[in-house]
Amino acid sequence: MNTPFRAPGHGRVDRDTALSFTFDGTAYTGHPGDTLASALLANSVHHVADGIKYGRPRGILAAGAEEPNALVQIEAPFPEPMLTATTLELYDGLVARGLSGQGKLAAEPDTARYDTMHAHCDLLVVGAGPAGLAAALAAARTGARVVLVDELPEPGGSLLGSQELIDGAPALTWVDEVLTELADNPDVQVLSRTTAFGHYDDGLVLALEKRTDHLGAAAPAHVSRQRIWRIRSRQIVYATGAYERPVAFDNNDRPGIMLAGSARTYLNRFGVLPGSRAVVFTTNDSAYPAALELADAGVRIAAVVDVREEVPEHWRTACAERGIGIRAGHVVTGTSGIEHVTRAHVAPFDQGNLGERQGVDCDLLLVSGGWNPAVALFSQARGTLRYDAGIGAFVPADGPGNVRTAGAAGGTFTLSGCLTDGVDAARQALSAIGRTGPETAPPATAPLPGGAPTRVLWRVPSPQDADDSPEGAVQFVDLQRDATVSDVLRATGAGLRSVEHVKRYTTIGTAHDQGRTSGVMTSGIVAEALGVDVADLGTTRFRPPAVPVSFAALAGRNRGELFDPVRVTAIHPWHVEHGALFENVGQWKRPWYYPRAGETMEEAVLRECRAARTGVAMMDGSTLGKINVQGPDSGVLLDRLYTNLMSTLKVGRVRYGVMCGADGMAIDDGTVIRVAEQEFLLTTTTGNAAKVLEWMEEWLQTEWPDLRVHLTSVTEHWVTIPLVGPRSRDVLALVAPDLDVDNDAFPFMSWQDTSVAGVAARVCRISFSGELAYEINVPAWYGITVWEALCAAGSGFGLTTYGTETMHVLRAEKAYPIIGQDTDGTVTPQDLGMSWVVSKKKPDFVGKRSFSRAENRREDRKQLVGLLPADERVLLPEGAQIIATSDIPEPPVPMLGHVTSSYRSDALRRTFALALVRSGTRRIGETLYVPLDGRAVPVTVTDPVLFDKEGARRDG
Amino acid sequence: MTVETPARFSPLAEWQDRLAQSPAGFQVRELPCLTQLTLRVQPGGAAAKAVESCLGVTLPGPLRAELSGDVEVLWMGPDEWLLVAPDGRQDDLLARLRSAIGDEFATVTDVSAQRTTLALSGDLVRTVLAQGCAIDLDPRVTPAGSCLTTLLAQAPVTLVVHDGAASGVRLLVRSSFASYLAAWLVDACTEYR
Amino acid sequence: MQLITCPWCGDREEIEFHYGGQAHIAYPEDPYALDDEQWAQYVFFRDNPKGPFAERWVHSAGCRRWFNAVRDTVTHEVLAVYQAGAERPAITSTAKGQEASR
Amino acid sequence: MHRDTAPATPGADLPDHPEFLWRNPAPKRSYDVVIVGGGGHGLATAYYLAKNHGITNVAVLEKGWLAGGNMARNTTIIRSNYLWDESSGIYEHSLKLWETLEEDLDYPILFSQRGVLNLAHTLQDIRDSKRRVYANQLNGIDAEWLEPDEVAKVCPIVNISPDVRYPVLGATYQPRAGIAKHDYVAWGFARRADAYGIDLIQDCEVTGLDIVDGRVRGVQTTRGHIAAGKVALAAAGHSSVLASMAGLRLPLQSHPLQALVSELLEPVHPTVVMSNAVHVYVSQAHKGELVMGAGIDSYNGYGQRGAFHILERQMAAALELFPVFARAHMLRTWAGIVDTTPDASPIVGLTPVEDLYLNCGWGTGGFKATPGVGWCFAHTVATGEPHPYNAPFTLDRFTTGALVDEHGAAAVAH
Repeated sequence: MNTPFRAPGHGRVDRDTALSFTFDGTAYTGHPGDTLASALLANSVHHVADGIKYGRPRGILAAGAEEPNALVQIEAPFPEPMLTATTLELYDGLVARGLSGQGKLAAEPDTARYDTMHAHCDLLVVGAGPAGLAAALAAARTGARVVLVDELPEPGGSLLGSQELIDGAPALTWVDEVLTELADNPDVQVLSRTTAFGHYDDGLVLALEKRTDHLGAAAPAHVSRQRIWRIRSRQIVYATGAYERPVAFDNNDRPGIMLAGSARTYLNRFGVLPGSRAVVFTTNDSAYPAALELADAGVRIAAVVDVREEVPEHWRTACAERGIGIRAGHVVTGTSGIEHVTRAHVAPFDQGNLGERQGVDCDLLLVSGGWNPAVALFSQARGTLRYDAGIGAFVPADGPGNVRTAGAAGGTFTLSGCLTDGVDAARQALSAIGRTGPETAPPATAPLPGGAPTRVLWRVPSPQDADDSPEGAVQFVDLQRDATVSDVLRATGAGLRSVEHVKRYTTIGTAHDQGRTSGVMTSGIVAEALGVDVADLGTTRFRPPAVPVSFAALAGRNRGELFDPVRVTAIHPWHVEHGALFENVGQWKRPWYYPRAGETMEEAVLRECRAARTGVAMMDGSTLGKINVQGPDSGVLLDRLYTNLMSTLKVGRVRYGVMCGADGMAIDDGTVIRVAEQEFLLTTTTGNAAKVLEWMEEWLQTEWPDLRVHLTSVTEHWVTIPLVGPRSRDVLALVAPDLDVDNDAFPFMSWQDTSVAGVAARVCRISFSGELAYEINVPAWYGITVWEALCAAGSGFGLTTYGTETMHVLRAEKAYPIIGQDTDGTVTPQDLGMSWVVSKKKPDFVGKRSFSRAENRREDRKQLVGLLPADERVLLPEGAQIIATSDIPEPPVPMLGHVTSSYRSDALRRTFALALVRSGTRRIGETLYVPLDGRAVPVTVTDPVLFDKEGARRDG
Repeated sequence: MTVETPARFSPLAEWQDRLAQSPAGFQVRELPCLTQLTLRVQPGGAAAKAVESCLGVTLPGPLRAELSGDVEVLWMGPDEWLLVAPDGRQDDLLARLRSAIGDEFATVTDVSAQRTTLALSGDLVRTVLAQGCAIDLDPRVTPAGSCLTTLLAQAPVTLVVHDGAASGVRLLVRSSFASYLAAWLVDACTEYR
Repeated sequence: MQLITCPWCGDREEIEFHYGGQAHIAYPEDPYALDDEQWAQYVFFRDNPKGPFAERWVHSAGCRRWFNAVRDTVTHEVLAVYQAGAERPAITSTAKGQEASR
Repeated sequence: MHRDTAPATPGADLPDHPEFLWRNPAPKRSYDVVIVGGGGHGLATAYYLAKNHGITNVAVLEKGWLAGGNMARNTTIIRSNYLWDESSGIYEHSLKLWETLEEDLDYPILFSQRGVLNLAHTLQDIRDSKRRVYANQLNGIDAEWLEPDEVAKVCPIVNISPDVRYPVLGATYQPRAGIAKHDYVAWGFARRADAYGIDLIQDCEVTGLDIVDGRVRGVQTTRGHIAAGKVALAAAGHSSVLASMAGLRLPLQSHPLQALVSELLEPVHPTVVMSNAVHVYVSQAHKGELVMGAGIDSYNGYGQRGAFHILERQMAAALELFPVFARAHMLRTWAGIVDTTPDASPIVGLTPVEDLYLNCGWGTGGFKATPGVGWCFAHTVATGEPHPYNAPFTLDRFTTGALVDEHGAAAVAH
């Protein structure tokens, strides 16, 4: 395959292998090593997209991440929105199209893998150009642990796109030598196709490695497509290079207009000629090598237009040798051609005044307005920038002690300077962490001929008469946002003085390229318009990410079942096997109910409830938090944290307790058993286990460190099985032959150690249902065994397993509140009707003082009551609001409270609810109303305890 | 009623087969039902000395584990250690320790079923763990005998380095998180199959 | 992600810790000697400085110990860590950008 | 300039700003009212002081550039479906003002009533959500409960599969809720305030408050001393720092809150989706970028920077809800400083210092309140008495215990 725009003898692409791809519906071929952009240019495709606002044809301006025009949508092998053609490695089968603004997401799920890797090092070097390689090598030779990341498929950076010599040989020979040495060093890791995008606190740098993107459809499915590297480095050297910036002139957006350095890259890295007849417009020396190398490769250089009057002699000579005319003191004022540039308009430029214009035919207009150091990461690291008026760019000023720049990123633009800078930066970085080693000398480069300073030029004035521009003269600043010089001037005219405001007014710098080619230019134009110094105006702030990063890469492997840990109890496999449906409670999966074939949820729950109230039922209560409290002062601690007295609890007994926050609001509840004189075991609600332990530790460690108490979580050591119902005693007796289950021998709110199904167990007589009930605790690994033994023992009694829904119904019938369901952080124990749990004897406990605040003393606080709908079939929705009147007035309607829990009760043969109601206790007996679908449903306020008020059932 | 020895099921009993299929360079197996006791004692005091003499080891300092005896001692906090011993030793150890402690203020709690243990070995161990562990596992930084309570992905773990190349690592994980961790490890190995 | 230095476990990633707000807020010796406004100060009001701030942290995913840190709320730099109950060390200015000796 | 062709990408463009926005006056030596903080709240307060109360001898002092703080950093969600009467009162007042704000300001603020979904993922979420819906309806606020299939009708790309880690069990929906373009809103207020003769003074940091005999007399600034009859603080995350200049200690903590945008995408997301349980909220802005936020960073921070793990978590959550986002790209991230109170409700009103007024503690809810609080705060400053809508939000409530606890009620507070 031969194309006229491939330069023989140039480039690093593999011309022996052809890759087929499709762009905008047309099939082309390219080669391994190409980007989509280089392959398009090689096929003479220049119009790749249309401008977002004006729809004007756009081409390829750059060769890297700074590209503002050539945005593409990948259609196959898998759709991906908005990538720059200049960074998209070509692969066989790629189907892409040019984008003018909005990308498109795939409708089908992305099945690729993404992952994350942590790395640690003494020195992280970002960028494997000359400065970065020199830094990495120097550091590696001291024995330091080094990570070198680079965004390109192969190291070398700018050297890949130039024809420079190091140690008298092509620079890439030196690159190969360095890489060989680094590869042999086990403490060095070189990551190509890896772009550092975020600098976070304490030396954390995030980098995105594109591992299989370049393989297209051939990417192996089991290898992660992209990987986020979290690199924690003691020292960091940003050798991130510089971006060339254009100059604004009329119609500076035509396809065929390209940054000069990028053209050089296309020639040297890809062997691609971006045109056949070129005009080179520059403000500095860097465009000359581009002109000369392109000329040597066969491009006709129609003119070099240099805004400077003084052009260094050696450039004049070299151009003359190739017949290239230099127009010093001239500028390009505009272009012709719509689909492609056909002519550059050149005029003398003296003291800001344009002379007579002359057209120069060309199909390629190369522009260099100077170079902006790539300081985004340095700036993210809170490095400060200063404006260097000599080069017209912001350069690093002060950095934090662990961050440095090297090479062009620091404003050093010569090869020898970059190499020396890299070595120096590494030495300084290592010395900052007290590491020394053999000195590495930078390699030799050819002596530099004298250069001339850059002439800082942001824009060329628009000629008065723009008749030859049929569509009018437009000077673009941000090509991707289609924002123009006149937009900027309109912004300053509107009164805007801050670059941040101008950016927002014009949208400059907000697009995909983050304003790499437009940011500094905007500052320059605004400064000119306002007559202030660019240095005083500053530039906009750099924020992560430095390059766009896919959502999926950031999510990594935290997807699907790994999105959030699923916590399960030891009996979980049994529940799954027996058809339980599960409820998420925090990270736990809890059985919700166990439907039988053909059963609705309502039927299943009524059946489970009936079993618990009339026979025997059991559930898996293992998720309850369990905290072992040991030490001589355990009782003192618990007295301070629970609202009631715990220190008086007798060994062998159990007590219910409530904890409040300092604000007096109930935060958790559970049972406390006294295991021994100096040992308690308390339970917390499932969702609050970790929080309660941490909270108790906070008080213990920070407030009362003198208390001799140790707290240990034993939540998962124990499996907890509530065995509930009038026949529970019979079942327990079968599996616990050593236990005297008689009510007197084993009374309510006591516990005993015994053997259950052959397993050492602790059995508590507590009840969350009002029924006779036992809570059987065994070490978790016996959980299924004991559970199944209970199933077997209970089979003759119709033992039924039940889930959280039935638990809720049973407890609600008895008005046992669920913290977090019947409370919302604004409810005190008194509001719950549990004044009995608030000790009057204790001088203080956490929360007590808040009970005497004005709001707490109000008579009309919301209190927990029962609600019975007048129609006993009506199930009130939980969350429904309660009002006083049977007609619903116009909003705002005064609300008295809300339904916190609502169920259909098998025991009551009707529906019922719990509610928090203003002055609820006083309203018992009243009829209130619940507005539902525009209708006020009458309900009777009742005592919250609706079943077995006398507590007759708890002893069986 | 005669009772056979009741059956026990470790948290990863159902994962054995999947864990056994790990790639070359990464072996993982559960060490189920180890004896584990939480010891809380002020270091250097009389109770600590009594415990040390009872166990025949010195309680290790921060981030260290004492792995030489048949009771391994893992540092968990400034006054907290996890004693790890072979299956079935809890009653005996509890009794011995409590008797050694006597009336001093120190506590021992049986937490044997609170966590299960995974034994990892092979050349890929560090690489696989580096996908989810933010701590530098380079043997120069985290040598054998290191004991780190930290996060592995989203699971709280105690990571004990058993040999110098960090290729022999124990992970102690709360029982309820064990299946998450197993799923995470199996998934992390996908690339190396 | 910040590194927080646990006095016992050393530098760990921020996700291993829980934040406890301002340090050195003692539970009032006699809450009943305070009027409601003074009690509200204890319950709800905390300093919120821009700059060094003595804070409480707990190494939740590690050794479970509460400790104090002086951290700069602008730079996020941890300037000192010390055990609960210890005096706040004198921090006069932030050693901005220095690789701290931790 | 004329266009060569029609815009290449419909919708990817924004309306132009006016030719003139504001003067850049030097500060005068004295004003009737000095508003500290040139964000949305400060600018709206200035506007309503002039419009509703005829008070125009006013300066708005901004330490940086106008609306460059949280106003430039939020995710622009507007809704009023808060639980408690007090909150829904002021937010609904605000939403009503939003509905006519474009005409009122004569500025294309791109207010788009595309609806907001608050997803429920647990049974308790459902209870809390329905509680809020029922309360909203009785307060005259449009609110509905949607079952999962109805959620998918409103936003087809939400994954309502029951087989995910935290399935969508339903959602509350407020159709009148939506988004607006934040800069346009702020600039709209600023332009009208300026037109009333109010001085908007940038790069003017307040360094001290003059308080004589318990009364505020003026402010010290980096641009000199400015006398003031009244001083109104509207400084969001920096409120504690300013209040301390008056010797006031506030129940505020300033936290980083991060947000991010993607590249511009063809329309896929027609509404606003918020999920408290998996910590993410998402809308697609006018130009096509996905705008996303998450929970606040846990610690105090003034650095306008947050931690990376928050973003990672947010992305994982987003992909659980919206699998189609997998290959969208995070383009820019940023952080604001939100001032949070113990009950997640604001503090708006008088202070113990005479003629010093306070508006702070909006946490993550400040943007949506902009016109409403501007209206009420202007009333408070002008009359010396709180407006009925901000009367419940006193500093005193922390003493009495009469909190307006919005996070206890599990409302998504963004």
